Amino acid sequence: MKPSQPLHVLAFLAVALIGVLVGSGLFTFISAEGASYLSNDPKVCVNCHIMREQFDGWQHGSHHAVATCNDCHLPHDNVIHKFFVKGSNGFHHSEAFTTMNFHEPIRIKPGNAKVLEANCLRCHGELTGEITAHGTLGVPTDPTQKADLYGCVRCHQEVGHGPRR
Amino acid sequence: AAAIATILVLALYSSVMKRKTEALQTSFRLVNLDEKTVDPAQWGKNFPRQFDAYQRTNERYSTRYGGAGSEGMAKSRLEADPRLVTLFDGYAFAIDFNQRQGHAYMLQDQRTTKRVTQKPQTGSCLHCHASNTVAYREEGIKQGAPGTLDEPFDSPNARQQLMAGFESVCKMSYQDATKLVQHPVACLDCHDPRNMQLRVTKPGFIRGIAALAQSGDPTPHLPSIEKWRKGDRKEAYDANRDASRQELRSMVCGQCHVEYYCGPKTTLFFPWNKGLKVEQIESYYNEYKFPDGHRFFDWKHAKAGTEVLKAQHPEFETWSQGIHARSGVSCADCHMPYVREGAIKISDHQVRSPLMDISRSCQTCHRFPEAELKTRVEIIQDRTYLLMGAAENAIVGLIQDLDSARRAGVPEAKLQPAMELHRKAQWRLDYVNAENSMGFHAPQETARILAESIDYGRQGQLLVKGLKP
Amino acid sequence: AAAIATILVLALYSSVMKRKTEALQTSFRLVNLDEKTVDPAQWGKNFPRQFDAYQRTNERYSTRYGGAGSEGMAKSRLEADPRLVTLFDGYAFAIDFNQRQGHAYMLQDQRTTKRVTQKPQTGSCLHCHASNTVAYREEGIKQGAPGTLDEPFDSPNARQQLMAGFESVCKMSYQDATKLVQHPVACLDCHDPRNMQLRVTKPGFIRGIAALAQSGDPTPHLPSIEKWRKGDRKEAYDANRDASRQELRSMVCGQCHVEYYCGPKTTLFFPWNKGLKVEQIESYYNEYKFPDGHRFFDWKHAKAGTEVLKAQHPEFETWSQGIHARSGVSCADCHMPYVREGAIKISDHQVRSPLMDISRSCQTCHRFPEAELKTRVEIIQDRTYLLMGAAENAIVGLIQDLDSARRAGVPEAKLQPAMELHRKAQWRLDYVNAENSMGFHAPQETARILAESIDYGRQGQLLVKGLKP
Ligand code: HEC
Ligand code: HEC
Ligand code: HEC
Ligand code: HEC
Ligand code: HEC
Ligand code: HEC
Ligand code: HEC
Ligand code: HEC
Ligand code: HEC
Ligand code: HEC
Ligand code: HEC
Ligand code: HEC
Ligand code: HEC
Ligand code: HEC
Ligand SMILES: [Ca+2]
Ligand SMILES: [Ca+2]
Repeated sequence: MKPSQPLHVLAFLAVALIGVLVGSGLFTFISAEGASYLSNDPKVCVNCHIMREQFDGWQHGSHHAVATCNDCHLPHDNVIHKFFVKGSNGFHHSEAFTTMNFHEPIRIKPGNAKVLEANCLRCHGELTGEITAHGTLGVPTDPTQKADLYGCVRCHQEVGHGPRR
Repeated sequence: AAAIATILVLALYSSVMKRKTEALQTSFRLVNLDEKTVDPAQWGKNFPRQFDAYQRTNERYSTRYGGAGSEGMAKSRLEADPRLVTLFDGYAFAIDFNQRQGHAYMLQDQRTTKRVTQKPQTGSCLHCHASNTVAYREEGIKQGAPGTLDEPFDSPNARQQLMAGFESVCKMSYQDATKLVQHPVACLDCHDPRNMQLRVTKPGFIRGIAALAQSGDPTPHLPSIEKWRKGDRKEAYDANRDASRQELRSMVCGQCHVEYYCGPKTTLFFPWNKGLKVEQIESYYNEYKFPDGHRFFDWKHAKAGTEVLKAQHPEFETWSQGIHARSGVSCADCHMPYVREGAIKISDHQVRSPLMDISRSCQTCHRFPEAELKTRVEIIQDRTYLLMGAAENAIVGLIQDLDSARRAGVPEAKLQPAMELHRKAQWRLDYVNAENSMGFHAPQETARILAESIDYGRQGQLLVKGLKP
Repeated sequence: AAAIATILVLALYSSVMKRKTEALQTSFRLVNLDEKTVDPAQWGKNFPRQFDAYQRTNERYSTRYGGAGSEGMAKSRLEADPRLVTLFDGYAFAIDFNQRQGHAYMLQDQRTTKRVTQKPQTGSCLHCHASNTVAYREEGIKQGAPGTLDEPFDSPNARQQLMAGFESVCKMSYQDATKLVQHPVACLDCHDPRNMQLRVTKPGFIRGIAALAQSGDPTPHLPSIEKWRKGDRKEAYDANRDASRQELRSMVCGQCHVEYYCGPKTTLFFPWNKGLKVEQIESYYNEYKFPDGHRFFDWKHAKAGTEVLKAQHPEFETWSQGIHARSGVSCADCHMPYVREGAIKISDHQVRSPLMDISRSCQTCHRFPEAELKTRVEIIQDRTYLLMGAAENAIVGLIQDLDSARRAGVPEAKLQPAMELHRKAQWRLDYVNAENSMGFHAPQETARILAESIDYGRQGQLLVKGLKP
């Protein structure tokens, strides 16, 4: 069966629109130095001045010498996951930065918090094996989750960015 | 392309497998633990670090307001503050009332207190002073409950055994009941032997928390209750099914560190049907009728003649009103902080005052020097202590006034309104005095309660002053 | 499509570039500012964002307990709580007493209050309701102080001008003095015009904080004072020299948001010579003698006959007793939070209730949802409000009892002890009522103060009840 004429037009339009979207998105991404996401150097995160506070904090944090942004904020379980998170964060943050439309103070989002927690365990899993053997840690701030996942940070909030208050 | 895809898929697969093996790896199991393993020494074979610390709850200490001192005997609260003898006149607490000490002492202290040796007490006392899961279930089976001890704790049969046994033990004399138990609170009371997950096992708590869930009182610090309320409510709230791990880290303590009734007139209960605030509990008691139809009271004051209430260690309730609870900080966070032992980090099972180990108990959350944190606690406690003294003075005054007025021939009916104020004032004072953090668990709320106690006490005096025989 | 894409891309690109330039941009100096530039509009040419926000302090709002409402007139506190009329009987506050409103209104509100239009007041009132650095210095020069207005504020001559002018203005009538000023608090009062650094300029504060430094009262929240105490103490403590930037972020507010005396009998002063706690201030007043030898008091209560104290807005003192001060959190952190203007962060000069902008005021430190933080504040405030009512009831009762007893012919000497209790109780109640956070700045301390107020009030009543003519 041959596709009908209108469908062809629609398909063409769709492709064109997607192209525009991708193109402009990419451009914004690049001009806002979203490409920073592709590097492991913390300095490239502060290309975006919005990240200055976290960068300064990181320099004062206990992990300054042992972990960079990506060690904590990107998944390390597998490459696909890593680039997926990298890409979606990069795009989202570039967009937020360009439109200057985001909540301040900036707060880590649940998905990224899960990534973070997994990284704590990546480095400290052995040490904490006994306390995680019977389930994740949990904080009752989110009643929709029986135990949400940001357990380490509840007590060790300062490891990444130094004293918070 | 196919090659790259294959590599990616393999990378993913291998990383997933690694996770799974890690999850299985726990500590070395030397002994098989089950619902019948009461003796902590058995558990200690699998978990020696926790067991060691658990045993160290027999170490004595004192802080400005906490601990029982390092002498052979626990510090007497009656000697420390003789006004208490007047305040508790006519009640067993006027005979013997000491500072709490470590968990290792709980059974022994109960067996030897003059409140037990000189006054008749029931088996309800054992609810919080011994490991009694097995004792209750055995007694329940004896009373005709179905099934055996082998059934898992969360099975319907086990629940029936537990509750039947509990009812039955509560009715025994203390002397008979105490023969059924041998250990202070033990691993089994807080842990599921299959996987070490936390759980609650005490009947008073199981019923009390379900009643609290039924009430409308907001519980922002216990979100699983608020979630249960939004559901169909067909099954009662069950902490072991509904609560998060973090909530259980407080609830296991809430099994005992709570206000309760455990006199002879009815089965032990936690008075949470209207909520966890001091007024809500008071109001529940005021509306509660004993089987004989009389309004609820704990004892009749020997001098004042008032039918008063006794408050006992409302730590769970007071914590619930504080900022820490609202912030998701549990009892275990402060009283059982993580400690590093060699290559492993575990919960400190030497449950005690956080001031004995401020760096672990407080400093992960509060980046202030130890001395500063200690000062913060002591400032809060000193303020509480001062107000508590003022409330005691007011009520001792009221008791004396009531006594003199009665001797001077003022008729009982005229004294009644002032006695009502005595009941209110004493309830509030005792709520704070019996609470064991000297105000720390909820500083402003505690001060508020004492302010009201003072007000009611002094108003009572004003009423009596106006009376003629 | 290509055209659209190009437009889109260019638009986004330009917006990104804008962000980037903003990051570099600081401020342009269009006007030269110096010690004579009182008019904020001039400063506004260099710092338009701060000036815009500063002007918006004329926006009206109300929160549960804060703000003055959005009507044309500020809410009357006397209408909201008629007990205050009894409590302030015989004093100007019984005539007119309103909710505070924004800084833009301070001069106008003072000029039009019936406390000023119907009662004689002195020029001291202006200390906190106007930009008066220049006015004081000009008056000082007139009174013979050396030098000119061109000298920097921290020069000895300028200090001499300031103090001489202050003394002189305080002695004028309000009507004469108010002609010397035109602006509510202005940039010059808090900023050094050369470099915008924070500074304090109000004589009452300069003297008060030096007196506090001389006292032994611990000031963990003001470490520069503790440091000064360890030094040789040859020169008086000077905030502009000694205090850290973070301390100044509270001290600039402490220039006005403090307890003070500014009646006609002596020059305005801040009573901090013994410390910042409610009892320390009371004790300083009790020992303070007026030039005529009489013990310090603010007014004689019309009905009770007591020589009582008036407390005014002790925000700085109350904050000093709270956990935020101890944790190094300043007034400006909450009341002038950083806001992003484009890419720059500046201090919000629309000084107002933090509840109007919880995310910026609180969430930088507290990772809880806005609604939760608001609830925390309101729980604290509701408890305070409740106790405040109880204290008012006690003191209104005492006032009535004193009045009746006097009418019944009880001699003054016998009433004296009860009047002394009235003074204590009223001081504590007013300390909280006049404080503007309804307990938030130091929740437990505020509850403690109210508890004592209740106790003294009721004890006063008990004393009177026992008296015969
Ligand atoms: C050692 C781990 C670690 C490193 C390294 C680290 N972070 Fe973080 N990051 C954290 C933690 C922990 C949080 C807070 C999460 C929470 O409180 O739930 C966080 C939060 C954030 C947030 C969200 C703000 C907030 O408070 O929620 C941003 C943005 C951020 N990090 C950026 C960075 C940047 C940029 C770098 C490198 C300069 C970096 N991080 C390095 C651990 C780290
Ligand atoms: C293009 C500018 C820009 C760059 C470059 C940038 N960020 Fe961000 N980032 C933002 C903005 C804007 C937000 C706020 C987004 C929001 O809250 O919706 C943000 C938020 C975040 C958050 C918290 C929000 C979330 O989604 O969890 C994290 C974590 C974070 N960034 C980490 C990083 C790290 C790590 C890097 C460097 C690899 C980085 N950022 C580089 C602009 C940037
Ligand atoms: C890239 C590996 C890595 C990651 C990811 C990581 N850590 Fe660490 N962490 C380390 C190393 C290495 C040290 C030892 C540092 C030292 O000795 O100074 C350390 C030290 C610590 C310490 C002790 C020092 C202190 O700050 O008190 C804590 C606690 C800690 N980590 C918690 C965390 C938490 C929580 C996370 C996740 C938010 C995390 N770590 C993520 C490698 C990591
Ligand atoms: C309830 C509070 C709490 C939570 C939750 C928590 N920790 Fe800790 N952690 C502590 C305390 C307390 C210590 C200090 C123990 C000591 O000094 O003996 C500590 C120590 C550590 C250390 C440093 C050990 C050392 O001395 O080198 C690491 C690393 C660490 N924790 C990682 C984690 C990780 C990863 C998680 C999440 C799985 C986590 N923590 C969750 C309280 C907590
Ligand atoms: C934020 C920390 C914190 C939390 C959470 C907390 N407590 Fe405490 N608790 C303290 C402090 C501090 C003291 C005072 C210790 C002292 O005076 O030595 C204390 C005292 C006590 C005491 C008396 C201890 C003694 O040495 O005499 C008991 C019992 C107690 N708490 C039980 C509980 C229970 C049960 C819970 C939960 C419902 C709880 N606490 C929650 C910090 C906490
Ligand atoms: C089975 C009942 C029970 C449970 C469960 C329980 N306690 Fe206790 N607790 C007691 C009793 C009884 C005492 C007093 C013992 C005595 O004085 O002989 C006590 C004493 C204490 C003390 C005083 C210690 C001292 O040395 O002075 C603290 C602190 C304490 N408990 C905290 C907790 C915490 C935290 C939890 C939960 C992790 C908890 N308790 C669980 C019954 C219990
Ligand atoms: C709902 C739980 C519970 C019940 C029921 C209970 N206790 Fe306790 N008991 C505790 C807790 C928790 C402590 C530790 C806190 C304290 O001392 O206030 C304690 C402390 C004690 C102490 C040591 C301190 C003191 O008061 O001298 C004695 C003795 C004691 N209980 C006896 C009894 C007796 C007798 C009964 C029965 C009439 C009883 N208990 C019923 C929970 C309970
Ligand atoms: C009063 C309650 C209580 C008693 C009794 C108790 N525990 Fe625990 N235990 C806890 C709490 C609370 C935790 C923290 C659990 C969590 O976060 O899930 C814990 C955790 C553990 C863990 C997990 C690893 C860790 O240290 O966090 C083990 C293993 C453990 N306990 C063993 C024991 C043994 C063995 C005994 C008896 C000797 C015992 N417990 C008695 C309350 C108790
Ligand atoms: C797991 C985290 C955690 C632990 C452990 C903890 N706190 Fe806190 N604390 C908090 C939070 C959260 C608040 C609420 C204020 C805030 O959001 O910072 C708070 C508030 C306070 C306050 C002010 C509130 C009040 O009630 O007066 C004091 C004082 C305090 N903590 C002392 C302590 C001390 C002492 C300890 C140890 C015994 C301790 N805390 C343990 C998290 C913690
Ligand atoms: C930790 C935050 C915080 C700090 C620090 C703080 N305040 Fe406040 N303040 C508040 C809150 C919250 C309120 C209650 C606002 C309301 O009820 O709308 C308040 C109320 C006030 C009010 C009344 C505002 C109104 O809208 O009616 C004044 C005036 C005030 N504060 C002055 C000060 C001064 C002066 C300082 C320093 C000495 C200070 N505050 C420190 C949080 C703070
Ligand atoms: C020169 C004296 C002076 C200084 C300096 C001063 N204030 Fe005020 N403030 C006042 C006066 C007077 C009012 C009441 C004005 C009125 O009601 O007309 C006021 C009102 C307020 C209000 C109530 C606002 C409203 O809209 O209801 C707040 C909040 C406040 N001040 C906070 C602060 C803070 C924070 C600082 C320091 C950054 C500060 N003030 C510095 C004198 C001052
Ligand atoms: C030490 C500083 C200071 C002095 C001196 C001072 N005020 Fe104020 N005044 C304030 C502050 C701060 C506020 C805002 C807080 C409040 O309303 O409690 C205020 C509020 C006011 C208000 C508005 C609220 C109300 O009370 O109706 C009036 C009117 C007022 N003052 C008049 C006067 C008069 C008249 C005098 C002299 C007798 C005076 N002030 C002296 C600092 C001062
Ligand atoms: C009641 C005191 C007060 C008044 C009046 C005041 N400011 Fe400020 N200003 C502050 C405080 C507090 C800061 C924060 C300073 C710091 O952190 O060092 C500040 C900061 C500033 C800054 C530094 C950048 C920033 O925003 O943090 C500028 C510029 C400024 N103010 C301009 C002005 C101008 C222009 C006026 C008059 C229209 C003015 N201020 C009036 C208290 C005041
Ligand atoms: C600059 C940091 C900072 C800011 C801004 C701040 N807080 Fe806090 N807050 C703290 C610290 C630090 C503590 C003490 C407990 C701790 O160490 O976490 C605290 C304690 C508290 C407490 C418990 C103590 C008490 O007095 O009851 C409450 C409630 C609270 N804050 C609410 C607020 C609210 C509401 C705001 C905004 C109006 C606010 N805070 C702004 C840092 C801050
Ligand atoms: Ca009771
Ligand atoms: Ca005054």
